[in-house]
Amino acid sequence: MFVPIAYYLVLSAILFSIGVAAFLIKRNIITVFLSIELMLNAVNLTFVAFAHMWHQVSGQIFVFFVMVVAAAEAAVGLAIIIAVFRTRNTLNVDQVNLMKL
Amino acid sequence: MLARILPEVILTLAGVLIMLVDPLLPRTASRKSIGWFSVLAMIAAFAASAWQLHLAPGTAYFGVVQTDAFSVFFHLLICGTALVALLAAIDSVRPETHDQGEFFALVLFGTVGMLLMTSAVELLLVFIGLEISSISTYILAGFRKRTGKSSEAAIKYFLLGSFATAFFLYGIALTFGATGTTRIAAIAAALPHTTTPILAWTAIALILIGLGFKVSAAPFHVWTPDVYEGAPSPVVALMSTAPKAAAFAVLLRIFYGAYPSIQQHWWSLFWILAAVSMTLGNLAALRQQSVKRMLAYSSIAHAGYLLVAFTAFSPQGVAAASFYALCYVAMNVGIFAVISHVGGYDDHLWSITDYRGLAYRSPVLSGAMAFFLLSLIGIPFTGGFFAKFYVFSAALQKGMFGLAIIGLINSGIAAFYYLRLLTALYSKPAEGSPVLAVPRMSLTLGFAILLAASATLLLGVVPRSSLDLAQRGASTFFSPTTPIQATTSSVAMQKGN
Amino acid sequence: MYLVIFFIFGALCVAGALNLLLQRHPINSALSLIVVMTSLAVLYLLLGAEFLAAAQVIVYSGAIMVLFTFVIMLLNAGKEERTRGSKAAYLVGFPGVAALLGLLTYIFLSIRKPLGNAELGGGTLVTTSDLSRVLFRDLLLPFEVTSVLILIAILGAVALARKEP
Amino acid sequence: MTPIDHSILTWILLLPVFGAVVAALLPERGKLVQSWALIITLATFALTLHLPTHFDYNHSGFQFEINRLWIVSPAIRYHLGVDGLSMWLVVLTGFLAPIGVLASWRAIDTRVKEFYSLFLLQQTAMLGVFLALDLMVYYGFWELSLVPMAILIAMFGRDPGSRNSSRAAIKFFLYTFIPSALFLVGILSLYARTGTFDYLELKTQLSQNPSLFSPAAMWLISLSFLVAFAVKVPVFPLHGWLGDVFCEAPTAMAMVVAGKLGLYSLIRFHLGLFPFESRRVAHWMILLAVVGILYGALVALVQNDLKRLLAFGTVSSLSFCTLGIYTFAINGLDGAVFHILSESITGGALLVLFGVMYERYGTYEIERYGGLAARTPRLATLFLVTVLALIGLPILNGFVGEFLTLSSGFATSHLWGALGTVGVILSAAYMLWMVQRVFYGPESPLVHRSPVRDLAAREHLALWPMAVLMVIMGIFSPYWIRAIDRGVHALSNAPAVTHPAAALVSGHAHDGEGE
Amino acid sequence: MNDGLHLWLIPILPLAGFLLNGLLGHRLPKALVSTIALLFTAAPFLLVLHVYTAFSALSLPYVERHSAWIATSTFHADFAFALDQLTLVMLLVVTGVGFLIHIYSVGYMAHEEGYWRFFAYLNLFMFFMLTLVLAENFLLMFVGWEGVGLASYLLIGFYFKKHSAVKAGMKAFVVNRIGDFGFLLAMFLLIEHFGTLSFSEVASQIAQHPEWQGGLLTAIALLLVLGATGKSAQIPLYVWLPDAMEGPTPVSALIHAATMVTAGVYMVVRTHTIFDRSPLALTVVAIIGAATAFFAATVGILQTDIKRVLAYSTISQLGYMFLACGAAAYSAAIFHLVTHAFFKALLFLAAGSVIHAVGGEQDMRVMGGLRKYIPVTFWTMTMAVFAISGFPPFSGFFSKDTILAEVFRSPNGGPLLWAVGLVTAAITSFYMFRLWYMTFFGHLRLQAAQHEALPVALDDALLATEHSTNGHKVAVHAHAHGIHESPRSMLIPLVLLAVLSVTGGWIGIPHSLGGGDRFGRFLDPVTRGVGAPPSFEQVSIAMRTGAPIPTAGPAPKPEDPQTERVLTGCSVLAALLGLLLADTLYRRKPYLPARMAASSRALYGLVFNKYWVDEIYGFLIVKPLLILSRYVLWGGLDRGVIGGGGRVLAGGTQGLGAVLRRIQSGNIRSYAGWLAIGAAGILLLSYFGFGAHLHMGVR
Repeated sequence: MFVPIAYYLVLSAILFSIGVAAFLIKRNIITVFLSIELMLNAVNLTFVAFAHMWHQVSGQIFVFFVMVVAAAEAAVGLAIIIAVFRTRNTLNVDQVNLMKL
Repeated sequence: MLARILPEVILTLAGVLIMLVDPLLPRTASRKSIGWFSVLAMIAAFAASAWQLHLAPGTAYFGVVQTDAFSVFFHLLICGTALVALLAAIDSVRPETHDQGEFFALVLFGTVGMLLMTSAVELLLVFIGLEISSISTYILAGFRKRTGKSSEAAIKYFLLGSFATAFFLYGIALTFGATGTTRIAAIAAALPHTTTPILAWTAIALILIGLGFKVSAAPFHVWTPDVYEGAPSPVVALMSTAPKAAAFAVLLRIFYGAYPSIQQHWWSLFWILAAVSMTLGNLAALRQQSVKRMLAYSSIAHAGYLLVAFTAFSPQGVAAASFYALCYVAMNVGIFAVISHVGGYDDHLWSITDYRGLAYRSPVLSGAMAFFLLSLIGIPFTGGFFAKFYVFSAALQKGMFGLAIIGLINSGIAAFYYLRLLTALYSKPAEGSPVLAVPRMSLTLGFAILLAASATLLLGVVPRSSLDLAQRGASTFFSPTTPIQATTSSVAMQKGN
Repeated sequence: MYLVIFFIFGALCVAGALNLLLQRHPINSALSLIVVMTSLAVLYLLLGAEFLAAAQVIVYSGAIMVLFTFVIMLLNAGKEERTRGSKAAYLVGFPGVAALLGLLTYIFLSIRKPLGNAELGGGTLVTTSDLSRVLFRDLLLPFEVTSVLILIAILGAVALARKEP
Repeated sequence: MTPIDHSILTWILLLPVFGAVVAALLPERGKLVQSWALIITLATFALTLHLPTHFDYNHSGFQFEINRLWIVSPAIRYHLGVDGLSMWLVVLTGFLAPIGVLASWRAIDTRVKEFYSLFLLQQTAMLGVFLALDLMVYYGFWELSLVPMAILIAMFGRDPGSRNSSRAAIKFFLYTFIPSALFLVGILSLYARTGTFDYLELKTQLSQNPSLFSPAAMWLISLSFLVAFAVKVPVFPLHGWLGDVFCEAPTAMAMVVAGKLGLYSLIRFHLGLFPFESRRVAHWMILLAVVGILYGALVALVQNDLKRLLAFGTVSSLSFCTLGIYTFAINGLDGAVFHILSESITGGALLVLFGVMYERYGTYEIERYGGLAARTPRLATLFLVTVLALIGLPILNGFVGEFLTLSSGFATSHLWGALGTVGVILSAAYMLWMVQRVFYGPESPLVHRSPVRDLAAREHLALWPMAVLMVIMGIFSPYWIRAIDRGVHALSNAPAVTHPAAALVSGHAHDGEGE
Repeated sequence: MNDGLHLWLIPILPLAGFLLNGLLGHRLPKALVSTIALLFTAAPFLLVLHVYTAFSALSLPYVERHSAWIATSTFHADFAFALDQLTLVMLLVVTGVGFLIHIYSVGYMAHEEGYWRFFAYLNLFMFFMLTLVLAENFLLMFVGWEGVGLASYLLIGFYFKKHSAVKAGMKAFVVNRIGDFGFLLAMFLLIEHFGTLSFSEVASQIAQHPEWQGGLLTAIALLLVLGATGKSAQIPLYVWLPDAMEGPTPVSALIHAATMVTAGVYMVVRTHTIFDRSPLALTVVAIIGAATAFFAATVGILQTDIKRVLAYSTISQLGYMFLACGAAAYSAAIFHLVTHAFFKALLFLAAGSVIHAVGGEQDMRVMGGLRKYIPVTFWTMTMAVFAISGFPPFSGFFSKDTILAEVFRSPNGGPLLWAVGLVTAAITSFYMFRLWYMTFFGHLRLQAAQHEALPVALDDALLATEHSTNGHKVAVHAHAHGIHESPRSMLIPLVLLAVLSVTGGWIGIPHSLGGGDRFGRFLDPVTRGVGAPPSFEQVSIAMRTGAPIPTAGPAPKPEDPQTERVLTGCSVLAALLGLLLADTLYRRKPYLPARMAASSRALYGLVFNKYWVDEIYGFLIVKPLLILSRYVLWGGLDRGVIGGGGRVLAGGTQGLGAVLRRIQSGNIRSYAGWLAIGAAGILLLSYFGFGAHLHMGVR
């Protein structure tokens, strides 16, 4: 039995949505960041699936680049998180709301 | 080959050089010289971009980047903006803030990303460019590490930005799924024959979400006020302008370059985004007390005006959008340059009340500010007016009456809050309120403001040359020949219209 | 056969993702994410992307997630408190998520036919050399530009994380 | 046509800008800036006088035209020109400027540079409105005219920089700016279909090609024009801004804020571009005009503030022009344009006089005055002359316009014309009552306390030209009307001109048979 | 054109005087001011005399056109002057009487501050009045019309520190404006239907169309009548004239008696071609005239202010003139206008002399016995009183008699209106002799006034108490030393006018009394069209030959001298009756008036308070208008609806903005929520594409 490409896509959509939901629910900044990583991974799955479908290498390379970008983002993001923690002494996103309206 | 990415190379080299030199300087030494160096690099990049205009339009690096009138237009725009922002920052970024060296390096690198965004014709490179510019702005937004607001701005911007990037990426993935390629020209060629057009429709929506976030179009604008408020003003001067212009360039490239065949599907999305952005931005700005937040909302509204041009699927539309971007950055970078000086690096003057009577303390600064505000309102003989006029003219030529009416009523409403600030400038300071002194304006800042102001004025009075360039750029997308080989026919094109 | 593997690892992915969502301690969430990533690596293999599968495990679950756990430890993040920060997140966000999921799923399933199936073998396996050929020739410039990205990341991380005197 | 004839309009337009820039750079020493502004405005006035002296009165088209390409796409042309309709308005603008400078001579003593720079800019904007024949250029000046005005109101309001001033400035700006935004939609819609902003070309295209727009579209576009202009005039229910602006604005600005721009635009563009649509709204406009006449006068009757009284009086007075315009009769249009001229002069003179009084007594409240005539007889005399001109006493300028507009209004609709004529009674009532309370009766404590200072030389200099003009325009009105008549003829219902306009002024009009 | 009569000089000269005195007067000595004023009034008088001598040689009407005044390509009105018999009469009266009053003023105003101002205004008045009279078209007439109103406004408010004076001036102007409203509308109608405002052109057009009857012409005529009632102080617009007595007395004499107020009559006569076609309008004029005459006369009975009595009598006499106009007896109206100018000017001047003598006091109740102190004034005034009362052979008798006879005969008049006129004549005689007795007979009561507050309601109470206050007499006499006869410059005009008052009527002795009605015949070319220029002739031809013209058609011939004589007898009897009654009440039985007043208190109060007309106008028109303006329009509409509407709009927009701002909660998660819903929305839109709805194609 072959797996329909659509299934991969649906799986990625599910993962992506869970990622979005996690972003909405999680209070810890680091976890929120993790959920973004989850979303990126979901997108990666789509890329790979399409790369397979089109027999195109470029799709896979895109994933490769996404990983690099994710790594870079992680470095910067975690640095920012540290900076926030330093000034606010909390990792709760709900308490990072000095600015509003 | 290198000629096609010459500005980027110059800036990258300059950035690397700064990184190398900065640690060698004594910790306490002033980094002004580095600032001047980066200014020089930026001027060089500007000149290089201008020089690119003489190249025949074409691609390089296996069809990854393309230099044409369009890319050059945005190159010049971005370099110019960054130049003004740098000039404004040299004196506002105080010596006591460390990381000055990093600041300038980050600006240069970020500019590289933006430049790449505008010339890339491969979505991968667009993505990377976007990330470069975004990440550098995330960092810059959090540059006032000691204040809670700045790091909060950084984290908000960062998290939401990454969130939106994921959508953008998803959109690219689906595009890839629909067409099997990520080259813009190839997408355009493959799209009419795709078996799964629905993927493309979904893809454009997702890409629009991602980029809509970058240009702060409602309802993806939510980050804007908070980030503008929290980020240091010199940074806001940059990030409210150049990255946005770059994102608009990308929007134009992608939608006009890659998806012209499904234009019926996307123009209504732009219609909605434009209408919502204008209305929401302007209404929310009405009661703002904080100047920076007010301008943040105003920038949302301006994104809306700009998006109006997208609905007109015509060379005029593209030219109008490009031109609007140009005018918008000119006046916005100018006003933030003023604010970064008046408000101070730490934003101790932030509310409209604080600006009362500024005209009595520093007439030149407030005159400049008033001028930028007038341009933002859209008063004739300023760039803001001409841009707005051109955008709505393009939209109306396609019969977008509803949108034009919404837009222009909005510009009327917008006048209210700009005027609140404007009249505050020229009012007597409130009795009893402490009058905070505005430091003397340095020559550098004066020059920056002068640059922005004269650009804004010239764009309103003699917009012809920049308009020509924008129209040439626009014709890239509508040339009867393939987009990549767009040649001198562009000039003939605009005459036809 | 492939379908079974797909479903097993697909389910594992979803479970890991849900676990990320439901766990209250960040370290648990991070670990669940590693589960997701590893499962994805298997799916990549299934799709004939062996280099990516390896990279996924090495770079993602190996390097990036280590960084995450490191920061979690560094900041000594405890269980999250259930604060009430935002009604909008629920009132507006969840319908949004639901609509997103429903719509995407519906779209993908509706075009099941034209998309076809994933089949392995028949020389469709992408070799690493194929990959490098594209990467270092066609996409040379993006590759080089990535260095700028990484440079920025380093620069930014240093600048932000450096303590002010 | 001499070479100067081709560039004169550009000179007229640019001289105040030049003056503004220089004024901004001058040092604030003594009366240097004031003198400079006076020189510039006088020079501009002198330039504008070139127009009537070199005007070809037998020619009904535009003269002194200059038509250069400005921007290729969109097709915007630097197209200026005057005809009989606009020529005198240009001269009027030139005339009022030096008087504005004189009126501000002492009243404005801080931030002088800002004041005069903006003042001169405002003048350019107004001149531009009258001169521009390209809709885009016109719109540019139209909008530009708001800005210096708004800033000057905010900066130099009655209580400078107070909340009231800001509010008035913003109110003024929004009131005019929002309809102008819709007006822009209208202009752009025209452009979208015709591809031109040029007034003459648009006019030709619209009249020769009625299928260009659907009737509904034309109707909406014409409405967008109408509303924008009506606010600026202001026509009756849209006058909400005028009171506050009159109260707050410095004299020199209040003198030019109402009336001429909006009314000129109504005639030139609403009637000119939309002959059918404007006739469709005519009876509504006449209704509004008549209501405006009565309403303004009645409300003016009960005002306690001099400037607010004048504001409502102005609404009333300007409504005569609206009435005349929408009769589409030669008499009405001639009268309307003439009334714009005379109303600007008399209204301006009255504002200057108010300013003079304010400089001496520091208030605009009518109740605090009384018995001024005995203390300052010359002021009182000029005041009375101005008031009489304003209430339309024959052989002063106000009468001619009122008479012509009312007579053609009456011919159009007996009821509305008659009701409008009631305004003549009411205007006498509110104006004379004001005069009575301010100048006559026993001296009020305020007047009694303050030192006696009748008009100074500078004030004489500002006021006498206006007073003399009031009389001259009242007696020799054909001199003005002959040009106006040529300008508005094509817009009216009247058949093409049958006899040369020169006959109008020959004195012994030989067309005694009338029709 | 005609050889140079230079009619334009006639009005322009006083204007020059005005400008000289107005601009420079405050710097000039009084003598020079009066010289200038007199010179520039005498000059036109001489010019008019010159015209008079040249008159018979002129082809009439003599028209002088100068430049156009208002000219569009469809309409023009010129500065044009016309001269005919009517004009000549008016010119003579205006310049003649005007000149006399100028002379008088030199003495009367000698000690006033603002002396130059007074003469400047007087000259201004002369300018406008002469313009009015000379105008060849309605519009130029309107210049004079409004102008004399202005001059009147300025002169009534001459004592501008006095509230009442200024108010009276304003009242005069505004009420006149109401009349002008009618005049304006009439002009508008003329422009609309005739295309011209020239008298001759309008007349010739009417003459060419004998079928034009009533209708439009009635409308025009009635509107003109409205104008005339304003200027000539007829019901319902007479209210300003009594108040106008606040002005200096020469002003009252010149403007509010002899000249300006007769402008309405002049205008009706000037435009009689229109009236001739409208029996309705003529009837209205007649009724207004009769009613005003009677009504004002009744008010005059109880007035105590000497000038107000004269004011009401002016109104009443103007009513006679209107009555004559209504009866289409235009020449009679003008005849009365002339004689009235003489004796009323004289009355006022004499009254002024009286007031001057008693130091500014105007209340007759405190006068009395003055004939001993100011004999010249007394005698001249006596002439005038007899003249106005209609005793033969004084001038008033002839003119009044002519009017009454004409009214009796006219189809528009009839016995009823004649009876009203007759009764009015009796009343006139009564109150004039009342004035005469109260002022010049009995004892001086000046002192009493200074000690006792005057009873406001019952004026005659004072007279009644005269006998009981004999004790004061000594003091009164002591006080009377201040009373003196006026200077010669005042007395000369008095005497001259007295002569005219006596003899002025002889120029028009009617046929029935053996005269030749020379005045009527002189005016005939104008009023009847005999020997008139072509246009006028056409009118009369049309009138004679055309369709039945019910009114004023064939010139009524003196049908029955017998009846006329009876009528004359009646009016003489009426005048005698008035005299006797006054003699009884104010000389022989001075206690009677008070008693009568007490017995019919209500009626007395009504008449004494001038029928409360001012108050009724105030209550019905002025108050409601002010309330409407202040509370409904200003408070309600302007600040409430228009201002409030703006505020609501602005507030609503800002409120909406405030609501939208709530999105910005500051929480990242909620931001993500918005992003998510936005994303979903965009996806949905993209999928279901609904662009067609947004495309508002306007083709």
